[in-house]
Amino acid sequence: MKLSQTLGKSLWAFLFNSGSCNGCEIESVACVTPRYDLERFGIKVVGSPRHADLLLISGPVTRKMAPRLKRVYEQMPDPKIVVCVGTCGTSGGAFYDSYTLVGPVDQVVPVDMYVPGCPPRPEAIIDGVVKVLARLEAKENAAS
Amino acid sequence: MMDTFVMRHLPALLIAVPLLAAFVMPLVGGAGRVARNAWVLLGALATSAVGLALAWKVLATGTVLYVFGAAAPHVALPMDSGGIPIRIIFQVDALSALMVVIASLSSLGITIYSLAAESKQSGLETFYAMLFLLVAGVLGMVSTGDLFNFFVFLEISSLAGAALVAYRVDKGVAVEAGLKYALLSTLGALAVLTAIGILIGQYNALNLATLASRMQFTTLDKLALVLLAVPLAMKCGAVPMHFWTPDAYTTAPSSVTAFLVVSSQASLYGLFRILFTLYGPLLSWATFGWFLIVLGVLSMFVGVTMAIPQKDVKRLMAYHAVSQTGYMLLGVGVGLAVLGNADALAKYGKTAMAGGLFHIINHAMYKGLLFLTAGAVFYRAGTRNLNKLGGLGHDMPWTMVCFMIGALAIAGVPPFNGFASKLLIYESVFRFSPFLSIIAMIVSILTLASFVKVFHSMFLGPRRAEFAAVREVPAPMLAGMALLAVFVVAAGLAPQPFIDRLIQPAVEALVDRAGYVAAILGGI
Amino acid sequence: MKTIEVKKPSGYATQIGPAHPALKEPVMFSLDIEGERIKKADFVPGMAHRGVEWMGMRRNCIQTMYLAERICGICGITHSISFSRAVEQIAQIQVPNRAHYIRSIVGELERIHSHLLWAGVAAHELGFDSAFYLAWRVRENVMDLLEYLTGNRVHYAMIQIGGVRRDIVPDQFPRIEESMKFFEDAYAKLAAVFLDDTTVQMRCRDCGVLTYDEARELCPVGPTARASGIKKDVRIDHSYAAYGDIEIQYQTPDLLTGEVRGDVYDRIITRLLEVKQSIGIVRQLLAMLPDGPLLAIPKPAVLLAKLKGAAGEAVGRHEAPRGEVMHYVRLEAGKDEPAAWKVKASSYSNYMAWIPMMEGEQIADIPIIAASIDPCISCTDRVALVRPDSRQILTKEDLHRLSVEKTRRIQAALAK
Amino acid sequence: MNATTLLLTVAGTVGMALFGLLAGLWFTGIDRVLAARMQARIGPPVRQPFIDLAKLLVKQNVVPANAIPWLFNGAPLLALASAITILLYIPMAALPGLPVLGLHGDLVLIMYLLLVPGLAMVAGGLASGSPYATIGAQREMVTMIAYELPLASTVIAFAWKLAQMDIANPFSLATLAATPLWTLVGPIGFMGLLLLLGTMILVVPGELGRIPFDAPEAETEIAGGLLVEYSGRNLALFSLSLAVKTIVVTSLIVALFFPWNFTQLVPIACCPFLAAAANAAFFLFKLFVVLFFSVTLVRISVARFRITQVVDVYWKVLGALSLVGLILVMADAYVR
Amino acid sequence: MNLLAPQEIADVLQAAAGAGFVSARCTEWAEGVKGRKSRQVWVKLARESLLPALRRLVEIQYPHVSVIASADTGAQVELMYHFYVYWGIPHEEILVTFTVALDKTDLKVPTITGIIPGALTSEREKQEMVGIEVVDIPDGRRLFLPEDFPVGVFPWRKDETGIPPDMTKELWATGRETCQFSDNPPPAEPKAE
Amino acid sequence: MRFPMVQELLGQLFQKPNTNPFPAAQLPPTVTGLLEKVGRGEAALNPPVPVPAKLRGKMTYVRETCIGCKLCLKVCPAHAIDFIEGTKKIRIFVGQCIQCGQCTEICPKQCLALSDEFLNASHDRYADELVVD
Ligand code: SF4
Ligand code: SF4
Ligand code: SF4
Ligand code: SF4
Ligand code: SF4
Ligand code: SF4
Ligand code: SF4
Ligand code: SF4
Repeated sequence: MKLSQTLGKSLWAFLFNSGSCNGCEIESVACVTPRYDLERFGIKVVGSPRHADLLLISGPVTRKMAPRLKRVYEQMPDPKIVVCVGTCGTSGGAFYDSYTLVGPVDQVVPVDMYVPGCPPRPEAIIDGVVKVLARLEAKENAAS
Repeated sequence: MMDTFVMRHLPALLIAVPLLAAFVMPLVGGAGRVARNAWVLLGALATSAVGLALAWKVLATGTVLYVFGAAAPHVALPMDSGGIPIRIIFQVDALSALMVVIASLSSLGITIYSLAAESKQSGLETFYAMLFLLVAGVLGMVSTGDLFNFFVFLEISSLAGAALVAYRVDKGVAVEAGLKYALLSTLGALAVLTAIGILIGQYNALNLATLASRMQFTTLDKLALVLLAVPLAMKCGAVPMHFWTPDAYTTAPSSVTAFLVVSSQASLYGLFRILFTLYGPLLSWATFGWFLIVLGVLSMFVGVTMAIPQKDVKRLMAYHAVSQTGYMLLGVGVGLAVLGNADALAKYGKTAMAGGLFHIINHAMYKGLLFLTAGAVFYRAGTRNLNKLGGLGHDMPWTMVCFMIGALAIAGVPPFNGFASKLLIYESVFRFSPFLSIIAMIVSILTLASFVKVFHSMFLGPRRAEFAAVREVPAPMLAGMALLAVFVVAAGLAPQPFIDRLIQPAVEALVDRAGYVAAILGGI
Repeated sequence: MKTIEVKKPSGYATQIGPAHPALKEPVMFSLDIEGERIKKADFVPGMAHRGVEWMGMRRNCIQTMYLAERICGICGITHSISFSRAVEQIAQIQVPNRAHYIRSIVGELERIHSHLLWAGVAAHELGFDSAFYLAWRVRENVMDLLEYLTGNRVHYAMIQIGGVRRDIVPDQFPRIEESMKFFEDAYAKLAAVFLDDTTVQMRCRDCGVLTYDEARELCPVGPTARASGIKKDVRIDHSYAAYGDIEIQYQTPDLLTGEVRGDVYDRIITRLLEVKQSIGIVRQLLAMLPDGPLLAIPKPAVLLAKLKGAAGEAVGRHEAPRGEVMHYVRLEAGKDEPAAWKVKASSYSNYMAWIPMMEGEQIADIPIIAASIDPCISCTDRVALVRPDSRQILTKEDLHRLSVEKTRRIQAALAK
Repeated sequence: MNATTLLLTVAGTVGMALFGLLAGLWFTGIDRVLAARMQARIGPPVRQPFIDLAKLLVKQNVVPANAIPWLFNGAPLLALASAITILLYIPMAALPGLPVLGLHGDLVLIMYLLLVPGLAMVAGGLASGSPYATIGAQREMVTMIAYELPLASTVIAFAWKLAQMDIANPFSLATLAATPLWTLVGPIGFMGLLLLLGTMILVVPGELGRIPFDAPEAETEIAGGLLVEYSGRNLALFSLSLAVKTIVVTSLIVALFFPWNFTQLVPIACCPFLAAAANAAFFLFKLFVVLFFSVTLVRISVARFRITQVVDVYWKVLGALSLVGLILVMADAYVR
Repeated sequence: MNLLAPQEIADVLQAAAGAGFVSARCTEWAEGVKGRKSRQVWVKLARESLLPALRRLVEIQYPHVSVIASADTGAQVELMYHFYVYWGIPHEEILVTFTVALDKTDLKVPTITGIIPGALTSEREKQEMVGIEVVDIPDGRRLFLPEDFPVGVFPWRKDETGIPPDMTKELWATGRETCQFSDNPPPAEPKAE
Repeated sequence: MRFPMVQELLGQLFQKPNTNPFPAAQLPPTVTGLLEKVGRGEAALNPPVPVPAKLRGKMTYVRETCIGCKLCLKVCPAHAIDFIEGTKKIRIFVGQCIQCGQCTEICPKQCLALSDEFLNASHDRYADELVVD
């Protein structure tokens, strides 16, 4: 079966705060609340990286969190998708230079989709996830 | 024919073979390790073969009588006796047969196990001599039809047991535990001896059947009953007289501990014999039934609650042994309580007793197995402290499997034998009182929890640096454990044949007091 | 500097943190556990340490203000109010009164959203997801309102040094009043769910107690302090912005129950009461909103020039939803960037209160106690690594290899 | 056992396994949709559990370094196999050939078999070597102990009543299914049965590890607890076993308390095929009702208990209630 | 409670500080329509007077300790202890700041946690951020900085012990330089009219 | 014992969900399929929750009027604006901009503004649509 039909329709998400201001973290959480309800797409938030397919990362990656972010990424079983939520994870944003940041996120783990915005609205995050799925499908179609 | 000769003299051989094995032991010991091991193995095999053959004979043909030194050993009342059985008589009925089977099977497994487990120790000749003596004592206790002989065999098993408890003399604790065990046994034996004195004084007989037939239930008899029942209850480890078990079970080498369990059960057998056969209808069924039930419930609960916090595996298992004894007391106790009510007896009393008796054999097997696995862990890891153990499952998978089988069995999880006997108990005693079943179920689940904890602390978790050198135990130890494990699984998957062939006859034998008496006295 | 002594908790120690599925601030706890009980608790913050003050001391005041806004993503206005108030005092910039009122109105809306957010998180920590959803459903309304007023749901960018950047015009009043009405109705529902529910009471009553004396000595702030009976509230004690013009009361749990126990339940009460209080404040301020300009110095370029000339030190404070936030700023003449900047966020003062709250409680209570001061905990160190030395075990399994390949494919595909 | 019955048994087993898996997943889907609706959300499609399963099967199956691989991998299999085994014993609608092992359906046996999937999870969790899983495993054991008392009391109360009526095989599920207890008791016993029903409704979430008794898995405390290290196929097997166990436990409640068949209530005189279909549909409906009230509604309307509170609730509250239920049932027999 | 005016507070603190008293000033700031004032007392002290002055302050009211701020002024590190008294009394709260200047050659200051335990967080932070030593601090571990952070680097110092340039990471630059943009087309030619 | 939630939940069972079904109520069989359909006008996506008029979204820039004064660079708190020496114009990186709008206020020629476009996710943070110049 195609990945887009299995993985894509049952993405279990792990939220990771790599030192964000929480704005993005909270907007990500808002995505599961009734107004946005990610579960209607089969997406649910899980408590263990081992169960996760989708890693939602926010924040510019502090020194202390970088190894942990790496570890969480490694603990996730393949195949997995990474979405970077927020400007500061994408490029640093307001925290564009510092002695204690090692970001942006793609300097630590590979990123499949960036959702800029400080913070992005929950719908922009949903849009990001759907765009990942669309890309996945497009590539599968191209391959077959 | 040889066959028939052997078959005829099985009861004598039952004692003679282990005794011979024991007494020749020091001689063979000088001939080297291989010879010694061969002799031990031979002795164990022969003893078990005799035991099983005898049991088979009993179950096939009925109670076997054997009068030592008589021309016709199966005739209890020789012409010259004047109607009193005067010689040493073995009376092996179905109940005794059950106990013989238990002792045979576990002694075999344990001996094989000990060949490897004890190989590093010194003074092995004495060890094995004592072990065979212990076996002989237990076999004697359950086969004799004579109260004084019972005392003698009890003494033999106690002293051999005490010696074995103290076997690892390098440890002060061991000696202390051995002394404690010996002292308590001796006190118990003294009480038993006093009781025998009382009885002989009154009835001028020592034969159980004879005594039973003459019993008047005088005040002195009542005193004798107490003097018999209390030490036996103590030796089987029932609460509140269980205090010796943890020490003795913990300090003895594991193979010995496994057999001490059987020896305790021989005392339990004695207790049942005294209550059912010797005193029988003279007692108030309900009162003594409740006596056993209360002992049982207490043992179950106290045993398990004392077990849970223990840090030493064997000590923990010892408390569980106390707890499991409770099930046997409960089952048989309910049977005893309704002995006078034929309807209730038929409806559930016998089932309860069957459960209790079945639990005896099951317990001997899984608890023996558990003690052996604990020994195996100690053999490799050098500690029994649960806080220090961990991660052994990576390197001792078979020991772990054996432990799991034993643990699931003791916790009464299907499809292992512990469940089979507990099921009989649950589904019968509730009609006597529903709360008994509920308590029994709760104790089971507590046992389960306790063993899950042990399982986790011994075998699971990351490999530990200090146990880097740990490997699986040698083959003989595994073989010994496997023997018991096979029984545990078999009796769990297909309990019915065991119940029909082994347990039911034993139950019938236990309630059939008249039959026991008649076998000797010919229906007087 | 003193050498770093690492005080490792003895015994069965475990770590919880710092990446949490549910929410919020990455912080790590080291705990001494006995069975399910916590013997000793300690915490390691700094997972989110981004060096904000250091960055701020290299940027001009306007930039720093937006940076301050991003110290925290829950109260987008708190840090910018505090920072600009400090700067205004140094440069002697008189903020127009209309701007003061608008600052306070947004501050109170933020409090409503933050407390609702907290209520949801607390419910989630308790495994009570329906209450979490309910609270956040209500919260969406205030988020909409904030977005309507400011243009963003979180970082409002409302504050400018010397005033505010956007007006609240009478056209917008009905929409605000509509929301206030909605919150009033929702308040009854939320109060029932959070205060009457038996299971919530079982979990929160007498759990995570912080006594009055402990609270006085450890100097926590905001609802954490007030739930222990400490009457500290910058809005009342200190009179700034529009708060000096209205009469408000310290919200302590005894207003509802007649007693102060200082437990988690009291912290729920306190926050719920404050939601109600904020609704009232917004209405009052809206009614009293004075006319006038929004900014003392409308042109940002002029403002930058003026600040370059200012010198001195001052403290700016604000009562954030979690309690007092304080910024200490020192400016030197001729420099764009602050010479010294110290941010004291509310959680900073509340951390220490965790220790007395947690000790003696159960593992199960960690999340709710941690959440009760209203930051959160997290955990990553929970899962072991794939056996590094035994690749063959994994590669033996075709599934694994296949799935790795799949990941590669996806990654290659997504990387274009 | 001759060849035909053997064949039938095998076919029945396969059939029941399929039924258990499909119905279990389907009911899980319904549960999720209903929960979402009650929380004012749209929620996932009903078939979401099937997709989740397919997803898990394509995922990597990670074996952590500290785990004992065979135990870690074996536990999920054992959990599923044991859950299916129980299913074979449980009477469902009055369909020919059901239950597959009907003659051996013994209440106590089932009660203990029900431990096995949980034990497998405990073993797997412990075998994974993670501290969170260890806490979870300990909590799971405690939970098992906790609901044992109400469960045991209920089982014994039923058997006691049947035995008291001199009905043979009081522990047999076939007997129970044929003898609705409600009709055998007077008003006092009826009260007792109601109490027992109430306790059993709350034992179900404990058996299934659902809120408020989900301390062993508590996502926000110990991050999934027992299952924290599981992924891929193994996690799929566990979720399947949970799905089957859902059917098992709810069917058990149905068999104990609502054994009536549709044809018993509404005598329809038509072809047996239709009657069987009606019975089957009615059975599914009964399952759904039990599931809704004991799982869906309970799990979303309360907060999670601490593990000590789980014990308190099961022992002190529900245990006491069930004992009172038992005593009422007994008293009923003597009053009459 | 008999409330002291800011100047009175400055006076009693001066008396308590004795020889260690350096200077004191009072400021006010008004906001809102009613123009209610918030009041501050700024007291400069020598290190030795910190504890005596604080003890005297506790007698006025057990203060709320907000934070200890710091500034690197070149030769000295200044610590600003921000306390509040008269909290709990509407509009009466007064900020009392103790400023203690430490020479960089001797960056030692006594702990105040013996008097106000809640100051611990702030003292720990000052140790790692500006490199002072808090004498007798009950828990001297790092707070915010990672374990592997170099010893002897103090982020808030502006001298050679501050953050060295090579420790600074420019997040914004990641990939920006190497990325190919279709550059801005040149400004359109002004159309000749 | 009180469980106020039960009533709330049962009541909600018979009411419309609170969810805004953006972009579709549930995932279609294939996302690309749906998008194609939308492209052909056969299907429509559900809109997001309406945004207010003055939402601070993606930057817009009127290059022609810009005089290259660099004031916007001076205030930008996110280092989101590059100055291109060759053309004396600027380039804004949407993946870096935090939508504060400060640049729009300081720009003397009002050539900067914030649009209400906010669905900006991309797999490449320097994708064409994320660079405004
Ligand atoms: S992008 Fe903005 S809102 Fe999101 S975490 Fe970073 S600073 Fe906070
Ligand atoms: S506020 Fe504190 S924690 Fe945050 S960046 Fe600044 S120093 Fe670090
Ligand atoms: S305390 Fe919470 S809200 Fe505040 S910055 Fe930290 S994470 Fe954000
Ligand atoms: S409450 Fe505190 S931590 Fe949260 S945003 Fe406001 S100031 Fe920051
Ligand atoms: S302590 Fe406060 S300011 Fe610092 S990161 Fe946490 S919430 Fe933000
Ligand atoms: S312990 Fe709490 S913070 Fe940590 S992972 Fe679990 S729920 Fe999250
Ligand atoms: S909106 Fe703010 S962050 Fe974005 S370019 Fe303008 S000034 Fe920079
Ligand atoms: S401020 Fe305006 S005119 Fe000046 S460079 Fe920026 S965009 Fe161009």
